[in-house]
Amino acid sequence: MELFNLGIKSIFIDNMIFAYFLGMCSFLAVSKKVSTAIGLGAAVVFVLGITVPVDWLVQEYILKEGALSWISPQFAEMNLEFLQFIMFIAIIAAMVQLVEMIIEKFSPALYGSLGIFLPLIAVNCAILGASLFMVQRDYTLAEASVYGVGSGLGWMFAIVALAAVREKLKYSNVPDGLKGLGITMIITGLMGIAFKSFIGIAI
Amino acid sequence: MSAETLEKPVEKAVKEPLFSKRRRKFVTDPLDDDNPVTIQVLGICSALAVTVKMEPTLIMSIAVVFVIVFSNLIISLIRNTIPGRIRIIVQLGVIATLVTVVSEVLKAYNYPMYKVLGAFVGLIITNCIVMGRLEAFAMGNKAWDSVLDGMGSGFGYAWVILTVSFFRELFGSGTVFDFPLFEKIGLANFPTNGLMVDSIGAFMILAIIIWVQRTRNGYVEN
Amino acid sequence: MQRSNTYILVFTAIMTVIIGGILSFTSQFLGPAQKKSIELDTKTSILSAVMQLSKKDDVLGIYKQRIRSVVVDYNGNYIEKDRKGNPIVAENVNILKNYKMDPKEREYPVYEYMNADDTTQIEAYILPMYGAGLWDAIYGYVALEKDLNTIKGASFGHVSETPGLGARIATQEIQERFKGKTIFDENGNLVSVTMLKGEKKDPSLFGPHEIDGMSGATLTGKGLNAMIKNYLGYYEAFIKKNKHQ
Amino acid sequence: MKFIRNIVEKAKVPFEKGGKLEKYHHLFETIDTLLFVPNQTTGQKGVQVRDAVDLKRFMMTVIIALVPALLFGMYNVGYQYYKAVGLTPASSWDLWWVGIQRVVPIIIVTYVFGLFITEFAFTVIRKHPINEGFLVSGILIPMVMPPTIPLWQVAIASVFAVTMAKEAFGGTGMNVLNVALVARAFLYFAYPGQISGDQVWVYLGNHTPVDGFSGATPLALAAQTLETGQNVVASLAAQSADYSFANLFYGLIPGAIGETSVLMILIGALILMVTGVGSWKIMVSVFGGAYGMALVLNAVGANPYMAMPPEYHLVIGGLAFGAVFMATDPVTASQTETGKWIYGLMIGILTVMIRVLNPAYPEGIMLAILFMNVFAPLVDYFVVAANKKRRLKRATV
Amino acid sequence: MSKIIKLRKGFDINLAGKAEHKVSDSQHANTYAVKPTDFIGMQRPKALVAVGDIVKAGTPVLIDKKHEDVKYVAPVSGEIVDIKRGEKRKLLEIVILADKTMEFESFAKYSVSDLAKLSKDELKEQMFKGGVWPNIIMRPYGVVADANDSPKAIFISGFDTSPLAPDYNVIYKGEEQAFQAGIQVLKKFTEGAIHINVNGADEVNPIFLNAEGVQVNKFIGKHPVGNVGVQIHHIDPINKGDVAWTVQPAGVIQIGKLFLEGKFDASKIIALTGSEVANPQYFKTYGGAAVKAFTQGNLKQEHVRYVSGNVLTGENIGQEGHLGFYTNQFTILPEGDHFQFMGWIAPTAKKLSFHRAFGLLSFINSSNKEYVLDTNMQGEPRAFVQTGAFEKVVPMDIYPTHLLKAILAEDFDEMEALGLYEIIEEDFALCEFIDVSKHNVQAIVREGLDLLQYS
Repeated sequence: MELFNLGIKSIFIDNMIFAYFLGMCSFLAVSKKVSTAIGLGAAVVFVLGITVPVDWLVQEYILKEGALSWISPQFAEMNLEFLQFIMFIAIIAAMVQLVEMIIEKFSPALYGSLGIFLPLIAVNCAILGASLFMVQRDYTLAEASVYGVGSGLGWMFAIVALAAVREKLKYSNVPDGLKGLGITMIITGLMGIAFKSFIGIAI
Repeated sequence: MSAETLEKPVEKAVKEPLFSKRRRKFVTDPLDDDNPVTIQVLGICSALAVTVKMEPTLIMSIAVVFVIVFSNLIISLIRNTIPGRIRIIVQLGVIATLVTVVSEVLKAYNYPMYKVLGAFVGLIITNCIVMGRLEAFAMGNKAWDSVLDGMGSGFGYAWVILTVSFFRELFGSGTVFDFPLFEKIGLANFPTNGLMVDSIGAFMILAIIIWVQRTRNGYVEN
Repeated sequence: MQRSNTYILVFTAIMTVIIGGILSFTSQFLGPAQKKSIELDTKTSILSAVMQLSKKDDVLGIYKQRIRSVVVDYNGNYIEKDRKGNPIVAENVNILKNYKMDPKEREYPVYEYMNADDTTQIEAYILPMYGAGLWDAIYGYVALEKDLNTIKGASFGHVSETPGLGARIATQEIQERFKGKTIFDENGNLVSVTMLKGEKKDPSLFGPHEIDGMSGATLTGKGLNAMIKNYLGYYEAFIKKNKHQ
Repeated sequence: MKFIRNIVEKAKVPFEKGGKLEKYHHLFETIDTLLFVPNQTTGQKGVQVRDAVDLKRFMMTVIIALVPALLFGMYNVGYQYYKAVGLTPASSWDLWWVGIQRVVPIIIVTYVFGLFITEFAFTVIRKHPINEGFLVSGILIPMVMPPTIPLWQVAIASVFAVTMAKEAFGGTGMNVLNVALVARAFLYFAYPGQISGDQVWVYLGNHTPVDGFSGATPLALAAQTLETGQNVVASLAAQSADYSFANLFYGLIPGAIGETSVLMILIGALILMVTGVGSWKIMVSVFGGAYGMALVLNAVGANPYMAMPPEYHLVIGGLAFGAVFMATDPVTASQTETGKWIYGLMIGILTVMIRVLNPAYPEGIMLAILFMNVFAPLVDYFVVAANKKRRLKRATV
Repeated sequence: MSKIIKLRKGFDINLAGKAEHKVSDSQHANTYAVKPTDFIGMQRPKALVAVGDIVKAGTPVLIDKKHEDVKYVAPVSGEIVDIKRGEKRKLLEIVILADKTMEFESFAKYSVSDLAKLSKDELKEQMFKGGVWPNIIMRPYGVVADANDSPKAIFISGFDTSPLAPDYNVIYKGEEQAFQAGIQVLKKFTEGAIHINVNGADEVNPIFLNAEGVQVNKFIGKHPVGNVGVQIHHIDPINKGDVAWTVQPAGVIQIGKLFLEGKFDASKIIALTGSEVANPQYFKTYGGAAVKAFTQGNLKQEHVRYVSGNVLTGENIGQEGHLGFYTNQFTILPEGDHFQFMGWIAPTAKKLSFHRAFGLLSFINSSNKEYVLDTNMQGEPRAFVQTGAFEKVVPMDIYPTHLLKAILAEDFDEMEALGLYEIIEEDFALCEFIDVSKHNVQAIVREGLDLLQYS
C-alpha cells in the first residue's frame, strides 16, 4: 500500500514536470507529435526504472558514508559521497546507451524517429533528478524502484498530453512572440493547474 | 550536433585584441538576441525550481556561470585530445567534476543554502546550456573565446532566471532578497499570490518574458 | 578524428585519475569546513526552538554552554550505547532513520537547555520531531519549560510544503503561536496541542491546548498536529519521569 | 431601422481603411455587428444560402440557459444574507436587492476587466475581430465565484484568464482550457484564503452573523464527516433544515453564486439539450460517471463520506453546474462523439474521487474538468487514430 | 436486389420553389457556352476556336493541354461569338450563338449488339472525340477521369437529394435504351461492378430498374444520401491507391447516344427552381444554355441570384450567365445583401437552421414547411468553433472537423489518413451550410484535394 501510494504520488503529485521542472528540454523539444512523445516517454520510463535502483545500489554500497564496510570494516570510515554526481551521470549515460541499442534492435522505426533525441535523455534532468531525490529522501530499494518507474510514467504522461494539446494547437492563431516555446510554457503552466487536482490524494 | 558542423575557428593573422568586436559579441549575443533560455529553449530544467526567491537564484546563477565558464575553458583546452567516441562522457565528466566542486564549496560555506537548493545544484550537470555550449562551441574554439562564450551564455541565463525570481519573490512573498518591500512601503497586508510561489507562476512569468522579448526582437519560432 | 582503442583507454584512465584526484582533494580540503557547517546548522535549529538567534551570535559557543544533550529510549531511560554497542551522540541521531523504525526501538535525543547563570539547572527540554506534512516531510523541535507541560518555543522546517500556505510553519509568526500552550489537561492526561482549522488571529479565542490555524493550509496543520502528538507520546515516559522532580 | 443604420454608416467612416481610427476597426465592427447582421452575402461558388445560426446566436443560447441559475443565484445570495445576519426581509424584493447589489458589480468587473480592457487591447494589437466567446465567459466567471469574493480578485482573475488561457492561444475557439475555470482555479491557488472554502461563503455585508451561524457549504460539511465520523446525511440534517435532499436540489444553500440550484441548472441543461448547443452526451456521462464512482465508493465504505448516498454527490457543490455549463464547452471538450463519452465519464469519476479521497480540495469538479480539458486532445487523438486505423485496415484487406 | 442501406445522419433543406412536373419546350436560349471552369482539375485550358468560327454540335472547341486527347465539344451548332477571359487571361467561357436548326458532327454509329464487340480502345477513342469523356469523373479528387486508370468500380447515383433537386423520373424519362447502351460502354472500362444507387424509399426509376449488367443498391436517408461519394463510402470505400469512377445518369445517356446515334447530344431537361420563380418547372434545352430565356417574365422580383446547380454546391452565374456542363438544375434565390437589425438574436421561425439555437424556432415548424432563404451570410466569419454539428451531417465514418483542420495545416499524412480520398466538395456542402463560424468549407476541401493531387 505504501509503495502504491508512492507510485501514485510520483506520477501525479510529485510530477517531474509540474512540480520540479525536470526534463524540460526534451519535454519542450519532443512534444510536437503524440507518436514521438509516446516513444520518448517509454524510453524515459525504461531508463528511469533501471537507473534509479542501480543508483540506489551504488549509493548504498559504494558511496555512502560507511557504505564500503561490506568489503571490510576498515573501510567503514570511507565516505565517497563526493563521487556521487559523477557516478550517477556515468550510470545514466551507460543506461541510455543500452536503451539506444535495444531500441535500435527491436524497433528501427522508433529508433529512426527518436534517434537524435535519445542522447538527450542522458542530459534529461528528470533521470539524474530522480536519483538525487531518491538519495535525499532515503528510500529503500523497493521504494526507489517504484519511484523511478513512477516518475518516468508521470513524465511520460505529461509529455504525451502536451503533445496532444500541441497537435491541436497547430490550428490556432498563437501570437508570434508566443509561438513554439512561449505557448508551450503557458500550456505547461495551465496543465500544472489541472494536475494539482491530485495533490493530497491518499489511497 | 557534431563539432565539425559548427562555428569554424576563425583564422587570424594579426593578434586580435582581447575584447575585439567579434569577441564582445560572444558575450552580448546570448544576453538578448540569442538568449539560451528565451530563444534557444535550453536550461530551464534545473533553474525554474529554485526561482521562488532571489537569494537561491543568485547562488544558482553564480554556480552555473562558474560551471559553464570553466567547463568551456577546460574542454576547449583539451579539445584536440578528446577522442570523438567518448566526448560526451568526457564532457559530462568535466561538468560533473565542476558541479561537485561547487556543491562541496556550498556545503562547506553556506550550508543553509545548500539545503535549500538541494538536488538542484547537482542538476546543473544536466543543464542543457552547459552541454550545449561545450558541444557547439568549446569543442571547436580557442580557450579565450570559449571563456567569453561561456560568460555570455551564463549571464544570459542568469538575468532571465533572476528576473523570474524577482517577480516570483515580489508577488509571491512580498519581498525582494528577503527584504519585505511591501511592508516597508506601507502595504503590510499586500496579499501574496500563491501561484507565484508555485511552479505554475514560474511558467507563466517565463512565458511572459519570452512573449515580451520575442515580440520586441521580432523573433518567431517555426 | 578516429582514435585507437588504446588511446581511448589511456585517455579515460588519465581523465579518471585527474577527476578523481580533484574530487578527493576538494572533498578532503573542504571536509572539516563542511562538518563545521553542518554542525552549526543542526545546533542553530536546535537552539532556535528556545531563542532568537541572529547571524552574529556565536551559536557553537552558546550551544556548548547551554545545551546538555542526552538520548533516551521509549521507556524514558537514558541510553549511552546503541544496539551495536557504539556510543551514541544525540546530535548524530538520524531522526529520519529512526522514524522508519518501530517507535519502541528508536533512540530519542533530548536537548536540555540550561540556565544561563546556573548551568546545572535545566531551564527547558528541547525535543526533536519528525512527521509528514501535505507533500513531504516536516520536522522540528519543540521546547518544553522546566515543568514539562508548558511549551517554551518551537521551530519547524519542511521539505516542500506549499509556499505561502503550509510553508508558513517555518516562520516566526506561526512558531510564536505555540508559546505558552500546555500539553497536559487538568487531570494530567497528555492531550498535546492542536492547530485549528482556519485563521482568526485573535489569541483570546483559543484554549490552552489550541493554536490558531493557517488559512488555506489545513492539511499541513493536521500533519503538524499529528507529528507533535505522536512525538510527545513517544517522549511521554521520559516526560512523566522527569516531571515531578 | 434605416435611421439607425444611417447613423452607424456615418460613424463607420473614420474606422475604415485609411481612416483616422483604423486601428480600432475591429472594435467598431463589434458594435456594428451587434446591432446589425451585416449585408455580406455568400460566395460565388459553393453554398449559396447559409444556416441562420451564427456564433453570436450560438453563444447567446448558452447565456439564456444560464439565466435561470443566475437569477436564482442572486436571490439566494440575499436569502443567505438575511438568514445569516438574523434579519427578516420586508419582502422578497429585499432578497433580490441584496443579491443584485452583490452580484451585479462582480459581473460588471468581469466584463470591464475581461472584455473591455483585456480583450479590446488584444483586438487592437493583434487586429483580429472580437470574439463572442467572452460573452459567455463573462457570465460564467461571476457564477463560479463565491459571493464573498473581493472585486479586485475578480478583476485580476479575469485578466489572467483571458490573457493566458485565451488570447495567448489565439482567441475564442483556440483555447485549450475553459476560460472561466481557469479564472476560478487561478484564484483558488493564488489567493486560497478567500475561495478555498475555509471561509464562509455567505455574503454578510458589514454585519456580524447571528450566533450559531456556520455558513458551511454542504460540501464542506460532508468533508468534515471524515473527522467527525458522523453519517453525512444525518450531519447535514443536523446542521440545518435547509440541508435536506430536496432543498439541496432546489438550492437555497450557501455556495458559489450560480451553482447551488440543481433545479435551475437542469432548466438550463434542458435549453442546451433541446437546442443542441450543449452536448447531452457529456452531461449524461458526467452525472453517470459521478454516480457510478459514488456507488463504487459506497461499496468500499471505509468512511462516512464514502458511504454518502450517490445522489447527494449530484446535488452538492458545483457538480451539476460544471457538468452542464463547463464540461460542455465545445472548444475545450473532447471533439469526437466517442471521445465525449470518455471525457464526461472521466470528469464525473475524477470529481467524486477528488472530493472524497483528496482532503486538500473540498470541490472536485473544477479541477476534474480542467484536468480533462488537458486530456481531451489526447482522448480525441486516440479516437481519431482508431478511425485512421479502420481506414488503413480496410485498405489492406 | 441488395439490402437497403439506411443512413441516419444528414439534413434535408426544404426550400420553396420546387419544379412542377411539367416539361416546357417553348423557351430557347440564344447562346450556349462551354466553360472550362466547370471541369475541376482542368489545369491548362486552351480554346480550339476563335471568334467567328462556325461549329457544329460535337465540334471540339476546348482542350486541356495536359490531356490533349480529351475533347470538349460544342453542345450546339452555330457561330463562336465570344471568348471570355478573366484575370491573367484565364479562359472563362466560349460562347456559341446557336443556329436555328441544329447540325451535328457525325460519329460512328453502332447497334446495341455491335457495341459489345468494340474494344476498349475503340470505345475510348470515340468517347474522347465525341466529347462525352468529361462525363466520367474519378475518385479521388473528383476530376475528369484519366483513361489510363482501371477503376475498381463505377458508381452512378440514381437520385438527387440536394435542395430542390430535379426528379429523375422527369428528366430521364424514356431514355432507357441510351442509358443501357451507355452502361454497356462503361462496362468495358472496369473489372469491377457498375453500381447504380437508388432511393430505397421510392419506386425505382424504370430506366434503372431495367438496366442490365449492373448492381443496384438502395439507400434511404436525408441529404447527402444522394451524393455518390456517400454511397461509395458505404458500398466499396475508396482507399489510398484506389480509383473509382462516377458518372451521372445524364452522362451515361449521353455516352449511349454517341454510340447509338452517332452524335453528341447535349440535350437535357433542366429544373428551374427557387422561391423567386413564378412558375418553377422543367425546361428542355441543351447543356451550357444561357439562362436568361427561362427567367424572362418568370420571376417574382428582380433582386435575385441566378444559381447554376443547387443551393449547396451551385455557382452564382448572374443574369447573363450560362448553365454548367454537369448541372440539370437552375435555382433562383432572393439576394440577401441587406442589414438585419439585431438579426443575430431576434427570434424567428422563418429562417431555416439545422441548429435550434436561441430564437431559431424553425424546428417547431412541420417538416413539410418550405423555406424562403436568401443569400445573406447570416453572420461573420469566425474561428472554427467545434460544435459537433459537422459530424451530424456527414453520414460517413469520417471526422469532418479533424479533416478540415488537417487541410488547413497542410498536413498531408493526416489528410490521407482521415479520409480525404473519399470525399469531394459536395459531400461536405452541408457542413458549409450549417457552419456557425461561416467558413467556406467546400473551398477548403478542394484546396486539400489539390494539395494531395498536385504536390
